[in-house]
Amino acid sequence: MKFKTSLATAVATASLVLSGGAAAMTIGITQNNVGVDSYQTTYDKAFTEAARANPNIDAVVLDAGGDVARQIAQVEDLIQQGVDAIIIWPTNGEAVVPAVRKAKRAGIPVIVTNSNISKAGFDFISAFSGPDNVTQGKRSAEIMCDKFKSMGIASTAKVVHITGQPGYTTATERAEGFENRLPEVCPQVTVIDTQPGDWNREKSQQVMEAFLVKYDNIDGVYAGDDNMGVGALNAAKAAGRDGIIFVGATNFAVGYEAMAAGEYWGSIYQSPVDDAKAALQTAVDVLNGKDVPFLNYFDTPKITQDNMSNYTKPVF
Amino acid sequence: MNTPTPVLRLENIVKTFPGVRALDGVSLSVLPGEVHALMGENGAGKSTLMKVLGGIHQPDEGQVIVNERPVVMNGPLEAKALGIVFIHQELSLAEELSVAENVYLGELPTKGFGRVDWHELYQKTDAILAKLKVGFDAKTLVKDLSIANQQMVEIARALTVEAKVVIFDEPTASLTDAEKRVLFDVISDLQANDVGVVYISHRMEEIFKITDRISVLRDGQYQGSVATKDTDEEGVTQMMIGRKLDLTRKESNHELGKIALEVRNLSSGKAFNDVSFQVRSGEVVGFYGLVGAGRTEIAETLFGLRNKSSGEILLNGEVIDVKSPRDAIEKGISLVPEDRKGQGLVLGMNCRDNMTLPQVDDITAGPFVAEGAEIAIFDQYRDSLDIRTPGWKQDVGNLSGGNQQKIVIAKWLSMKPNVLIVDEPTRGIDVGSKSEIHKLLRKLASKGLAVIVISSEMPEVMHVSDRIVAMYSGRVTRTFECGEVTEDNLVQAISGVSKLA
Amino acid sequence: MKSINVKVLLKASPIWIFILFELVFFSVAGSYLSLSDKAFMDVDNMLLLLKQSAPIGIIAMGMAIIMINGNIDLSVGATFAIAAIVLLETMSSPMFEGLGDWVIPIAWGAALLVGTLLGAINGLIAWKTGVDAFIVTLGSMLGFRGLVFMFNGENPTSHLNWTLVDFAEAQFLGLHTATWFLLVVTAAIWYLMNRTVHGRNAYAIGNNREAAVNAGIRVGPHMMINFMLIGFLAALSAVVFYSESGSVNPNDGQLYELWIITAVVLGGTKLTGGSGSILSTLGGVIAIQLLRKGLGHIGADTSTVNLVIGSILILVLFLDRQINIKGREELKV
Amino acid sequence: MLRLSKDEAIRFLGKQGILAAFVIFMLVFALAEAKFISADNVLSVIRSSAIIGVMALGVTFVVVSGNLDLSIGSMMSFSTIVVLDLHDKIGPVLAILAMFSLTLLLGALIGFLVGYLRLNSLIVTLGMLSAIHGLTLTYSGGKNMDISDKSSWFSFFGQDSVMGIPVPILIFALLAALLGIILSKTPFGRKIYAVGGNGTAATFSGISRSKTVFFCYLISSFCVATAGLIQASRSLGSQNTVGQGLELEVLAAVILGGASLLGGAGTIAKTVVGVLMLGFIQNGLLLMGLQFYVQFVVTWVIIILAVWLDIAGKRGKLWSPLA
Repeated sequence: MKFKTSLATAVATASLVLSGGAAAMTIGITQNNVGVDSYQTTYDKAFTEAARANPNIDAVVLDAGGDVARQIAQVEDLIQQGVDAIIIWPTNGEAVVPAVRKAKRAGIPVIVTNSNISKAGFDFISAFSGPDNVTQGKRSAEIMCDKFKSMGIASTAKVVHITGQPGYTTATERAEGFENRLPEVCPQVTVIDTQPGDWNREKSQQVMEAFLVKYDNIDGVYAGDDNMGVGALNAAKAAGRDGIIFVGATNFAVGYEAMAAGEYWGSIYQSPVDDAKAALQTAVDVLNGKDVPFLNYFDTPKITQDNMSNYTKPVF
Repeated sequence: MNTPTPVLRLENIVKTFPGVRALDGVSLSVLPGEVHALMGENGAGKSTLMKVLGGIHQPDEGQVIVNERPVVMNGPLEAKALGIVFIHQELSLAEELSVAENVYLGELPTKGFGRVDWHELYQKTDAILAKLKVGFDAKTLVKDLSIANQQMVEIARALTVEAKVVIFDEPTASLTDAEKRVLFDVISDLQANDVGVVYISHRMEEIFKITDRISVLRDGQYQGSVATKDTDEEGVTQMMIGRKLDLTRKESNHELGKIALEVRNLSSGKAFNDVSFQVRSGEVVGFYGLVGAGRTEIAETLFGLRNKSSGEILLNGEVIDVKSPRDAIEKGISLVPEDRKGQGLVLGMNCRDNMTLPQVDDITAGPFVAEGAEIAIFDQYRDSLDIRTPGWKQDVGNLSGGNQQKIVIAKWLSMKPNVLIVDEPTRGIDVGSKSEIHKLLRKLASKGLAVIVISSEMPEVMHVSDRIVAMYSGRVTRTFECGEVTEDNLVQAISGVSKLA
Repeated sequence: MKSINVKVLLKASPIWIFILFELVFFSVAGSYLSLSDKAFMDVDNMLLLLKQSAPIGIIAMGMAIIMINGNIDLSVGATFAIAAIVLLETMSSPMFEGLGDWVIPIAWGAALLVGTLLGAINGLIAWKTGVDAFIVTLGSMLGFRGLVFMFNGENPTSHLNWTLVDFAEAQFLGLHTATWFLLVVTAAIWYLMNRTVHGRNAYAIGNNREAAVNAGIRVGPHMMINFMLIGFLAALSAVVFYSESGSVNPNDGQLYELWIITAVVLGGTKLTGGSGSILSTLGGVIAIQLLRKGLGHIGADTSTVNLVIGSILILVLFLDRQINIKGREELKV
Repeated sequence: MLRLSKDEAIRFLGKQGILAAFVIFMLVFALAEAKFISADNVLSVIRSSAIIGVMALGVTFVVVSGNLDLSIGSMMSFSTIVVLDLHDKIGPVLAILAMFSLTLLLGALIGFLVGYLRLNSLIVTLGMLSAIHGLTLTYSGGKNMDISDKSSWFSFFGQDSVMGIPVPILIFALLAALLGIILSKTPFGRKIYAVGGNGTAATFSGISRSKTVFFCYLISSFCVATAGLIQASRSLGSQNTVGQGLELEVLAAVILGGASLLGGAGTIAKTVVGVLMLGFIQNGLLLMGLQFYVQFVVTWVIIILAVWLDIAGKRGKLWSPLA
């Protein structure tokens, strides 16, 4: 059971502290909403494991459950507990800025992970660690455009766009990258509708069902992540509409399988394990006084049916 | 002798509700210092008339005249401001609040910015409580009071203003004799201060004891007023129901059968203790006592609604264990409960479904309820009990009290019980229906049913019972055979005066 | 009520015993399980606890009145979000551009006004149509949320004003701004419910509505005032919270009603109305925040927090019933 | 000529208002957007209403018995996750059986707490909403659950059609017919109305209130399990939060159908109308190009109007007489 293991983890770490003397650094993390999808859960596990593997680190792992108020409270708690560094996965890139300022004023460096905070907060953070979501959006546009060209429909194709949760920086950035890049590479492809799918497969399936009723011709679907992409794919399959090109981002296991099955065209390979490790490493580097780029991206390559054999199936 | 000016006059009041003409030209006058009884069967329009007087309803036609000035009252507070005070029949208290807050409910004294003036509130309330000679003070929470004391709080409300008219609606329903005396003292005090008192009650003995005049309503129409001293029970009854009522008891002319139910040394918690009695088939046994004497609790224990703490129950000579109403029903025990609307009926359900509720598991065709068989049962009892309803589809909530009670009785008769327990069979029911129900109970006994009747009305128990078990404070004080009971020794038995017989 | 000492409080409401239990439990468990060098019952941590209780706590005071009055309000979370949007939109509005920081009181006023208005809409519907408050507010929970989305689609509304943030983060006599708001609201509502005619009438209505009507208490206006109050308090909570955070997602405040009702019920207020205490409601709010904080302190994860809070709610209900049971011979209905 | 007095009009609206509103809605949408009444669209609306609908059937039982169930959304997430997880481990048949058993166990727990221990159903199911969510997260470790074999016959319940009718619709229709008969024609159904209408009177008639309420929750959890099955089969994979918030949508449909939250009133047929009405409104607004949140506001107005007309019809007056 999860409670037991986390207790055990805590006990183990605590006894580590007692036996091996105080660890070099205590790092607190407040995550967005663990348990709402596999990416965040895998991230949570990977982070805990990575921290445990490093004897110099004690990690306080918290989860805001998607609630801004709770996340702000957690940052306050971490400041009050006197941790050495705070990693934050913002629930709302704007609303956490004052809390981050508070940490900065208390002399605690803050590292933002996965999804960036708004520019107003850049003065108060040490670094951002995560994927370059604008580039991801661009790459998705390129994947889709290339496919349309090879199919010979680049002059007529109609695309619908299912975005992530509104107000969420990742969602905004990916959408921005996609919408800007597509006209550059395929000027004649039109995006006929955009609706949010809230990173939620079920919601995305409903959105796609509505699109299918509304539009008789849909050639391509771009979804902000594979979870939503597969939701849209399910809707198309249920309605018996074949031949639609699905492109997503953050390649999930379901997306990978759908690609293997030839139903889903492409995505962006992004590992939550890399994401978590990168965040922790960035925090450690900051604490050790190393020079860290302010926007510390890890690479997220294109993956399509053509090159998928080069990548292992995602674990989430 | 010159007639004093009435403090309150009603002239040709008409009030209609969708489909009903509830009051049809009612006129009434109340003189200062008189106690004026208002009588009528249920549904005759008494409550509507009182609501018009209390400002809760506005009349469609006619006038309310206070001290010879026509008034329009929009709400209870305006009525109260005119000196018309209403003491409700059903307890109308906020239990979580203090006595003082209840006495001044709706008009707490203030000291600016809507703040309650507690000092004044408690002082005034204590003064009123002193008049009523009660044993609690203004700060007591109402939920900590006995039912009777709560009724006294209700009465205390009448004394908060310079009342011109006080309306009492069945005020004695839950009072002990001692408390009744205090109430009657209060009424004569009011009388002495030239306050007009309107007194509504079904209890004839009280009416004839304290009132000066009696006005009668029937079907929303005013039947006239008479001086109390010029009439008698029979006369009033005739005015109320428009015919003569046969109140004489016919001696039971049938043989009693074997002992159907026997109770030996039965106790249940603090409710009752060491109770023993027998009921034969063909016999009606009356249980008489004050509210809280433990009569209803015995019935509930027999019906499996309460656990016994000791003693045994024998049915047809065999010891039985009744754990739930289901058990009781299967063993042939039926209970017509005290509270018709709360315990007897599902008001939003139709007549047929209510009637067949306890046996709905048994009248089935395959997995379904056999509706044809249900309607047959309904028809049978509608005819035999003369239930007046447009049809089985009618929600019981729309029937009159008497007809509702008959549905409850029919519900239990249709179970073909061996023992029928009837708790307060005629509470809140008009005189006409009352005597019908009494006849019915006698008839059932004559057909061999063992009947237990629990009642707080002495004439009722004396009228229907073959034997009477008197109870006081959870114990049986005496069992009377038919011939030996008199009003005097019965009153003694239930007030704890006479020792165990 | 003149001498409020700890003993009286404990006797009056078991919620404070529960809080004490939580404190002891988390302190002991924390000393084994927590990574923090600081004790759980550190003064600063307790001050933070109060501050973090404020968003839910301020609304819970309104919910206590509503529930004592015999109603329920499921729409407060949505009202909270609308008020936040009004606050932030007003501050970004070009209309008030020249005012500098003087826009702050205008924005606050606008948000509070809108909150009160939304409450009034609920109250008016419940009063005039006679539809049960549960259904009225279930409907407006959806409807108000729809209005939230209409402002800015599904995008967040943001406006960061550092003057306001500094004010919200300030500490006066050691207590945070939000804490002051919570305490003042608690005191004011306590006074309202225990010392004024409106409060006493609200109790009477919740206790026995029929009796209140018969006594000439105008049930409708009282109900309406209470709904306006909870609307106002939901807006006040939003004003206090978003002054500090400066950005609202359209989904913010969702499920708040559930937490708030939980807090009020933990505080001993009966769902049937007529009884309940404002101080115990504060206790209920603190108990929940303490539970969350404590579970985080000892390293429990989201799933555990959910399980524990759900179970405790049911357990409290069960214990309350067991305590009030009279004996085996009670009537079985 | 048809002439109605004001009173009669109110009474008529009270009785048939929902149906009338439904008809008017359909007409308006049909005139505005021809696609709206196409067979494809109608089938698609009913199909996507099936999950809400199936749960609404169960909740109708609970509401008629005088209680509430706010835990169904959370419980449906649980069912969906469990059956998806077990599908790959023990095969579809056993997985479905195990999932139904576990969900019924949760229903039994709630039924025990509300029925036998007589705890307030609002608070109990509110607590269960949170607790079951925790349970689901613990079970899954927070991960999405997916069936690896996408060609499993398990997809039958959510994706296939029989004689041109999608299976979810068939399940919804069959369950509605079955539960409709149980509620209106059997002794058990009669007892539910009695218990919800006046629990004390039901007890005094020898009906076990505890048992009746217990079985209502059991039926509700059975419906939730069925909805979870359709959901899981439809997408062959799911997040832990798939049912979140559905409890309110379901409750809205049931109330719209005219069931009284006080208990004792409501029918399966009316609930079905309520469900379809919500589904068609949602669809109609989308077809007209309105955002999904407009539907929130419309639902708000419709719920209030529906319940208002219902009680106005009963009291014979449009406005509440409350001072």
